[in-house]
Amino acid sequence: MLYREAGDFKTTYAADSQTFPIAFDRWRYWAVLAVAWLVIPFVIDDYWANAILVPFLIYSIAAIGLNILTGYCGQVSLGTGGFMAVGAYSVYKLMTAFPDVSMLIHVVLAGFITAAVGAAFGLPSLRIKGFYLAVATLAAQFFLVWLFNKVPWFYNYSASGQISAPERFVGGIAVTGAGTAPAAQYLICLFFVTLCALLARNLTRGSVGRKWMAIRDMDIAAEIIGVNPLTAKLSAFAVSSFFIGIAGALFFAVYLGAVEVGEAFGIQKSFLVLFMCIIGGLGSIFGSFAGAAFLVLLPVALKVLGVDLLGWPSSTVAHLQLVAVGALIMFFLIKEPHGLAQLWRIAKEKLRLWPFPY
Amino acid sequence: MSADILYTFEVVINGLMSGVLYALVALGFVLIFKASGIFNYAQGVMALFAALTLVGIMEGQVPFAHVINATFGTDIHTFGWTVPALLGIALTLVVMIVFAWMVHTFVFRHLVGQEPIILFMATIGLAYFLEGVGDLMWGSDIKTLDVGIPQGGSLWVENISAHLGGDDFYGFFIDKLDITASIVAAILVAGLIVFAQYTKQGRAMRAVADDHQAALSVGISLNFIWVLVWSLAGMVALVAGVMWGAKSGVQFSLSLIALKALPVLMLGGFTSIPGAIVGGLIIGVGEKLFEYTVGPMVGGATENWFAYVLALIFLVFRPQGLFGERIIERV
Amino acid sequence: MKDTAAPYVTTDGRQIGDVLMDMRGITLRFGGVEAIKNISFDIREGEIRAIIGPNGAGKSSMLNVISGFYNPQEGEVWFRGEKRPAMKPFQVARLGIARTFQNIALFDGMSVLDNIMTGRLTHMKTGMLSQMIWKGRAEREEVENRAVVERIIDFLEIQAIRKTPVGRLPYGLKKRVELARALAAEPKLLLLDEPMAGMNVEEKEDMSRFILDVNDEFGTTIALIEHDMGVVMDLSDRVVVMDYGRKIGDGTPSEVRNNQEVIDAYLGVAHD
Amino acid sequence: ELVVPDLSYRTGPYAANGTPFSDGYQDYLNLLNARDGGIGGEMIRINECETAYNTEKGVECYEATKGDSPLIYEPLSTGITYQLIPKVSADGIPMHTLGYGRTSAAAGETFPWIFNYPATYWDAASVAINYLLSENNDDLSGKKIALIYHNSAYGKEPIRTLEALASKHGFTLSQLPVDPPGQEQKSQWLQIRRERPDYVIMWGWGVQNQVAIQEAANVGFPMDHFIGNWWAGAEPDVMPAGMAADGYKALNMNRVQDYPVLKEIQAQVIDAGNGAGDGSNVGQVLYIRGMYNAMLTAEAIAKAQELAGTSQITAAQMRAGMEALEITNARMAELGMEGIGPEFKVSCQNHSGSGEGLVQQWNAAEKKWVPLTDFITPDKSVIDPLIAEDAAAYAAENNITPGCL
Amino acid sequence: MVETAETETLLEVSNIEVIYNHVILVLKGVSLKVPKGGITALLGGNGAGKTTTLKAISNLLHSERGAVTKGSIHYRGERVQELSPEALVKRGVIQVMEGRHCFEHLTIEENLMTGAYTRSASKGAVSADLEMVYTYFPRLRERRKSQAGYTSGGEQQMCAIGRALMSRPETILLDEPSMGLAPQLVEEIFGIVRDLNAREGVSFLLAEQNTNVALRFAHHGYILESGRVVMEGPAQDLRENPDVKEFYLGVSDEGRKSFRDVRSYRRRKRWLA
Ligand SMILES: Nc1ncnc2c1ncn2[C@@H]1O[C@H](COP(=O)(O)OP(=O)(O)OP(=O)(O)O)[C@@H](O)[C@H]1O
Ligand SMILES: Nc1ncnc2c1ncn2[C@@H]1O[C@H](COP(=O)(O)OP(=O)(O)OP(=O)(O)O)[C@@H](O)[C@H]1O
Ligand SMILES: [Mg+2]
Ligand SMILES: [Mg+2]
Repeated sequence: MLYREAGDFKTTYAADSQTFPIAFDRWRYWAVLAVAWLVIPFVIDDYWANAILVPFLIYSIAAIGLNILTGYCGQVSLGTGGFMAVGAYSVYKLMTAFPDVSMLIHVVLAGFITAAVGAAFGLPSLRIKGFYLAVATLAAQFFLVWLFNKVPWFYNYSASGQISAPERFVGGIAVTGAGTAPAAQYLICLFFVTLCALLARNLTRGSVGRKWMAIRDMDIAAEIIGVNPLTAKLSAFAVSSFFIGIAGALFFAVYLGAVEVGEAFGIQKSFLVLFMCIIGGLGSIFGSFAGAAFLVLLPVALKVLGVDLLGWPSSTVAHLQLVAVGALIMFFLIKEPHGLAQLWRIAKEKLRLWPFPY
Repeated sequence: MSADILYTFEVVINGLMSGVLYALVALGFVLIFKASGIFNYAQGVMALFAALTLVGIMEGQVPFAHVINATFGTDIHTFGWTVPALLGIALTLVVMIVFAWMVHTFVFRHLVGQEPIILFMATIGLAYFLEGVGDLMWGSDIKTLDVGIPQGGSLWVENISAHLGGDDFYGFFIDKLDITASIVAAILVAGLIVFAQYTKQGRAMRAVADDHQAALSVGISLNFIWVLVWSLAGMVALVAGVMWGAKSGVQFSLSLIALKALPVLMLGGFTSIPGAIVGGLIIGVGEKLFEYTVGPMVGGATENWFAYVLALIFLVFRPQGLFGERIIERV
Repeated sequence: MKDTAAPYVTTDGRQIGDVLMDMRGITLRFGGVEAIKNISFDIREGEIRAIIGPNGAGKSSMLNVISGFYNPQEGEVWFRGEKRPAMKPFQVARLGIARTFQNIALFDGMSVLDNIMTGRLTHMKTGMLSQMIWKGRAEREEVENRAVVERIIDFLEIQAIRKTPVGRLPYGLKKRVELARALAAEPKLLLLDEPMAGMNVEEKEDMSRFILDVNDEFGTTIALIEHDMGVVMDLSDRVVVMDYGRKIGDGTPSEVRNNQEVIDAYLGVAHD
Repeated sequence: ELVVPDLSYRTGPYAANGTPFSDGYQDYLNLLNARDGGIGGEMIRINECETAYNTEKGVECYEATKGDSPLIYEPLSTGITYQLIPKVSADGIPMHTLGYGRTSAAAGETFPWIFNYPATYWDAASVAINYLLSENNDDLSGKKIALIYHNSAYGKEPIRTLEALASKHGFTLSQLPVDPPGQEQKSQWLQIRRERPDYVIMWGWGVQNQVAIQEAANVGFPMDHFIGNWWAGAEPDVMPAGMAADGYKALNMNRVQDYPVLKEIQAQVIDAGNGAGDGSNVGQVLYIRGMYNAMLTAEAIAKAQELAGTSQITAAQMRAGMEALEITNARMAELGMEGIGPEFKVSCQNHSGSGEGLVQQWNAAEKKWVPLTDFITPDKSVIDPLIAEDAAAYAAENNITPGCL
Repeated sequence: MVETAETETLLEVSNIEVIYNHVILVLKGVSLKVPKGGITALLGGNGAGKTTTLKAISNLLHSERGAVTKGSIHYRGERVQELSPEALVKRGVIQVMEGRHCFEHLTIEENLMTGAYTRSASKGAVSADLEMVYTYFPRLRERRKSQAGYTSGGEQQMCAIGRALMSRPETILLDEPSMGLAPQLVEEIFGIVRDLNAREGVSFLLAEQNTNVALRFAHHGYILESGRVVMEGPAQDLRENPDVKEFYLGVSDEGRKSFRDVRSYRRRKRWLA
C-alpha cells in the first residue's frame, strides 16, 4: 500500500469536500506551488520563459476555461480562438486608452468583456446541442476574427491591422513590451494561473459545478430536477469565456507582444485548446494543466529529437512532426480516452491496491 | 430586365454551383457520421490525399521519394511512366479502400463506444497524420491535376443569355467545371440515397449508427460496415479532391475545404444525404448573395463567417438541421 | 364533485388529506398521436396514488405533464388550489415536485453523493461570487445541505457507495440513488415512474419499505407508476387506470381490481 | 562561425512558396561555404526553423534560435515581422525583410534594427501604377483599378499608397479582400466581371494566387491587364491554371534569368549532395529570390567584417554592415548574377534601398517568366510622406526618439 | 417438463471469470449448460452478473471494456470465445439485450429486417419470416411504419424479440424480457417464448428478475449471486425450495406476504457474503 486513503479520517463535511482530501496529495500540491513561486522565478531564462513556461501557463488558463464549458458543462465549443481574440483586443484597447492603470486590472477587465461576449454567443446553446453547437460556435470564431480584422477601431487604425503591446507595468515592473524580464512575464502568468485554478476549483466543487455537470450528463433530467438550463449554460459560457479572455489577453500582451488576429486566434487555436482539454482529461482541472504541458512540450521535444539529435532535414522533420503529433494524439485517445488525468487516477488506484492486481 | 437584377441572378446561379462543390465534401462527412457517429474532420485532408495520390499515380511519381533520397542518398523521383486518368482513378480508389481499412483497424476499432467528442478529436489527429504522410509521400509542391474536365466560363450559356439584358449585361457566367461537378454530385447523391435507404448494407449502416451494441447483437459486423463507409467516404473524397483540385491545383489548402463543408452539414443535418445537397445550395447562394449585396458595405470577406451564421439561424429553428433526424428526447 | 374539505376517507377506510394536485381534462398529442385523451383525476395530500395501465397507455406521459416536461394541448393543472400556468420543468421542480424516471436518468459522470446533492439544488441559493470565494457562505451552505443528504443516504442505506461513480452501479442501486436524489429535494409531491421495474422480490420489498417510510415519516404525497400488481395493490391508497390514453378506472385498489374493463385491458386475469 | 537562422516554411498552406525560397537561400550560403570557405574565412552555419508561415511558431523559432548568437533574422512573413520588430529591437539583433514586412521600417532612424531593402510594398504599389501610367501615356484618369488582396496584414499594406496614388492620378480604386487561404473567390470575380475594371492588381500569397488566376481566366478577364505584386508572380502561382495563365503579369524585385552562379550551385552544392532541397527548384522565381536574399545577407556580412575589422562579427556589427551596404552592378556581375536586382545603397535614413521593381510576364507555352521592363522607379514623392507619418506614429506610441545609432 | 439430462447440450459455459476495465472482477467462476430444446433460466438479484454472463457468451463484452479471463465457452462442442459476435449469430446464437436496444431511428419494420442481416436467405423467405413475427406480435404490424424511438416500452421489447427471431436462431439469449412490461404482456411474451420453444424448437437462455414467471416457464434454472452460481436444478425443484420461495418468490409458509408488512424488516441472510 504505497498510497493510502484509509486512516485519513474526516470528521466534518467541510474537510471532506476540500480540494485534496488526502494528506499526501495536499503536501505535493503545496510543494509544487512553492517551487513555482519561489524557485523558478530565480532560475528562469528567456528560452524557458518564452518557449515553454509562459505558453504553458497561458494555455493552462485557456484549457481550464474550455474545460469548464466542455468538460464540466458538456457544451462543445470551437470558438476558443475567437474568445481569446476578444480578450486580446479588449486588453489592447484598455492598455492604450488607460496607460497608467495596472495591467492586472486590464487583464481582469478583458476577462469580463470576454465573459459578456461569450455569454451572448452561448445563447444558441439553449436550442442547439452536441456537434451542432460545436459547429455553431465556429460562427463566433469566424465572425469575431473577421470583425477584429475589419473594424479599424479595434486595432487603433494601424496600417496593417496588427496590434502590438506597448510597455505596461504592474507595480513599476514592466510586464509587457519587448523589454520585459522573463521572470516578470512568468510571474504575471503564474499569478493568473493560480487565481484561475483556484476559482475554477471552487466553482466546480459546489452547487454551480453540480448544475453544470447535471446539464452535461443529461440535460433533460437536470431541468426536471430544477436546474434552469438558461442560467446554467450561460453561466458556464460566461465563466469559461472569462478565463479564455484572460488567457487571450496574456497571450497577446505578455507572450506574443503583437498579434494578427487571423493567425494567432484562428481556428487552429480552438482545436489546440480543445485538444489540451481532451488529452488532459475532460472535467478535470489537473487535466487542463497536463494537457497544456503535453501539447506545449510535444513539438519542442520532437524538434529537439529530429533536428538536433538525429540531424534530419528540417522539412522532413516538419512533416514527420505532423505525422508524429497526429499519431500520438490518436494513440493517446485509444490508450486512455479520458485523458492524462484518468491515467493518473488509475495509477493511484493501482498503487492503492498494490501489491494486488485488483 | 435590368442588368442589376440579371447580375444578382447570376450570383444566385453561381452560388448554387459553389454549393454543389461544398456539398461534395459534406457528403463524405455525412456518410461516416451516419454510420459511426464519428464527426470526421479529416474529410478535407482525405480529399487532399486522394487528389495527391491521383496526381502521383498519373505522373508516375515514386512515393516517399524525398525520404528515400534523404535516407539513402539516392536521386529518384519518378518511375518514368504516366497512367491514364481512368486507370489512375481506379488505382486511387484502391488506395482509398486500403486507407479506409487501415484507419478502421488501427484507430477507430479501438475507439468503439467512446464519446463523440473523443472520436472527433481522433479524426483531427488523423488529419494531422494524413497531412504529414501526404507531404512525405508526394511532396508539398503544388501539383496540377488534369483529368480532362473542361474548365472556364461556358460561352454557350453566355451567348444565349446575353440578349436578356441591355448593353451592360454580358450574359450569364457559368463555369463548365461547376456544371460537371453538379452532374457528378447528382449521380453520387442519388446512388448514395438508394444505397442507404434500400439496401441491406445501407440499413445495417443506419442500424449501427443508432446502437453499436444492438447491431453487434444481431450479427452485423461493425468492422465491415465501418470499412465500407470509410471507403465510400474515401470515394467521395476523391471526387471532391478531383473537382477542387482542378480548380485550384492540388496542394495543402485543399484540406481546408473541410471548413466550408461544416456549415453545410450543420444546415442540412449531419445525418442526411439529401440534406448535404440542399444545405450546400442554400449556403452557396446565401453567402454569395450576402457578399454581393451587403459585402461591399461592410468591407467584404464575409463569406467565411456568414455561412456559419446563416446555418446558425436555421438551427435555432430546427436544432437538428433541415433534414437531420429528429433528436429523440424522452424521459 | 371534488370535495376540498378535509378529511377525505377512501372506501377502504384510509384517511387522506386535501386535494394537492388536480388534473382537469388533460389532452396531450404528439403530431397525430393522442397519448392522453381528456383525463381528469386528483392527488390528495399524504396519499399514495398509483397509475397503472398497459404499455403505451400514456402513464409516463401523464407524469411528464405533471412535472412540466410536456405541456398538454388541452386541460388545466391545479396545484395546491391554484391553477398552474404553463411552466418550464425547472420551475415546476421549485414548486416542490420531484420525480424519478422510467429509464434511469442519473448523472453518470458524478459520484452518488454528487448526484444526490443535485437534488438539493433547488434549496441552494448562494451566488456565483460566493461560490468562487468558497470560504464563508458557500461552504456553510454546502455543509448544511450535505447534512440533509447524509440523512437521506442513511435512510436509504447507501452509505457504502457514497463516493462511487453512479455509472458503475448495478441497476437496483441506481434506482435507489435516483429515489435519494428525488427525496433530497424534500418535495411535496413525489412522482415515481416504475420504481421497481427490473427488481427481484427482495429488492421490491426494500423499495416498498422506503416508499412507505417516506410517505409516513415525511408525509410526502406520492404518485407511482408500477406494473407489479402486488406492489400496487398493497401500497397504494387509490389507483387510476389508463388504457390507450383514456382513463378506464379510478378508485381504491379493491374497486379497481374488480373492474371488468380494467381486467380486460390490463390485468388479463383477476389478480389475487 | 557565422550563425544565420532560416525561418522557413515547408509545411502548411504556403509550403509551395516557402520551399523554393528557402532552398535558394540555403544553397547560396552553402555555396559560399563550399567554394570560399564561408565569408571572410568564417564558416556560415544555417539554423533552420519551421514556421509554417504561422506567426506564433515564428516567435517560437525566434526564441529558440536567438540564444545561438545569430547575426540576422529574415522571417519571410509580414506577420512574423510585426511580432519580431519589438523583440529584435530590444535584443539588438538586426532583421531584414526583403520586400515584405513593415514598410515604414524604411525610416531607419525610428527602426534602427529593421531593414527592408531593396524595396517595400509601397514601392511595389507605386511601381505597378507607374508601369500602368507608362502603358497609358501617363494618364490613368477615369480608369478603374481593382485591388484583390489577401485579407491580412500583408494584403492590407499597399492600400494606403494606392489610395494616395488614386487621388493623385485620378483613377478609381475598388478593394476586394479575400480571406485566406482563398480557395473560393467566385464572388470577387463575379464582381470584377460585372464592373470590368481596366486593371486588376493582386496582393496575394499561396493558393489565393492560383485560384485568382484560374478564376480570371474563367470569367475571361484579359490576363495582360492582371498584375500581381512580387509575391504573386512565381511558378506555383501560374502553373495550376496551365495555358489559361498565359500573359499574366507580375512585379519582381529580382530579374529571372540563367545566372552563372546557378551553375556553380548545381555543381558544388546540389551535385555534392548538400542541397537544401532536391534541386528541382533551381532557377525558379522564388528560388532566385531566396538566393538574392542570401547574397544580400552575405554582402552585408562581408561589409560588417570589413567595418569591424574582424571576421567573427556580432549582431550589432552586422547591423552596422547592413546600414553601410551598397550593391552595385559591378559587384553583382562579379558574383555571377549580373542585373539580378537594382543598384542601391542603404543609409541610416533609408533602410529600404532604391525601391525599384520590374514587370515580368508569364509565357505559359515555354513555362517561363519573361521580364518586360527594366527596373522602374517608384514615386517617392507619394511614399516618403506616408512613411514619415507612419514612423512618427510608431515612435510616439513606443516612446522612441528617432536618431541614428 | 422436458427431461434435460438426456438431451444434447448446446451451450456449455465452464468456470468463466469476467473482468471489466481491467480491475472490476464481476464473474467469479460461472458454469452452466443449455440443453437443446430447453428453456434455461438464469436468476439472481441486481448486479448478480446475469447480463454479464449473457454478454460473455455472445461476445459483446469487448465493446464494454470487459473480458473473459478464465474458463471456456463451448457451443455445440466448438470453442466460441474468440469468435466475433456475427460469427456467433451465424451459428445460431442471438442475444436480445436488456433494455430493449431498438434502433431508434429505424422503423419497426426496418428494425426487424436488420435481424435477417446475417442470413443469405431469399427475399421470399425473409418476408415469410416477417409475416411470422407479425403473427406472433400483431401489435408490431400496426406500428410497422413508426420510428422505433417513439414506440412504447412494450412495443420496443416485442420489436427486439421479433428482430432476434428474424435471424432464425437456434438459441436465443433473452435478457430480462419482462422488465417494465404490463402483467398481461409478460404472460403474453412468455407464452410466445414457450410457443417458439415448442413449435420451432428454439432453445432459450433466459436471464430474469421475475423469478416467479421465469420458473413457471423454464425447464431448468440457475441462481446467480455476486458472480457465482449458488444453486441449480430443474425449475420444479427450485420452485419448491424453501429458500428460493422466501427470497425470490416472496412467499413464506403463510402464503404471499403483503408489501405493506415489510416495514421493519431488514435484509436477511445471504448464501454468500
Ligand atoms: N415525445 C413523444 N413523441 C411522440 N410520441 C410519444 C412521445 N412520448 C410518448 N409518445 C407516445 O405516447 C404513447 C404513450 O407513451 P408513454 O411513454 O406515456 O406510455 P407508458 O404508459 O408510460 O408505457 P410504458 O408502460 O411502456 O412505459 C406511446 O404510444 C408513445 O409512443
Ligand atoms: N461496463 C461495466 N463496467 C464496470 N462494471 C460493470 C459494467 N457492467 C456491469 N458491471 C458490474 O458488473 C456487475 C454485474 O452486472 P450485470 O449487469 O451482469 O448484473 P445483472 O445480474 O444483469 O443485474 P440486473 O438484474 O440489474 O440487470 C454489477 O456489479 C455491475 O456494476
Ligand atoms: Mg412509461
Ligand atoms: Mg442485467
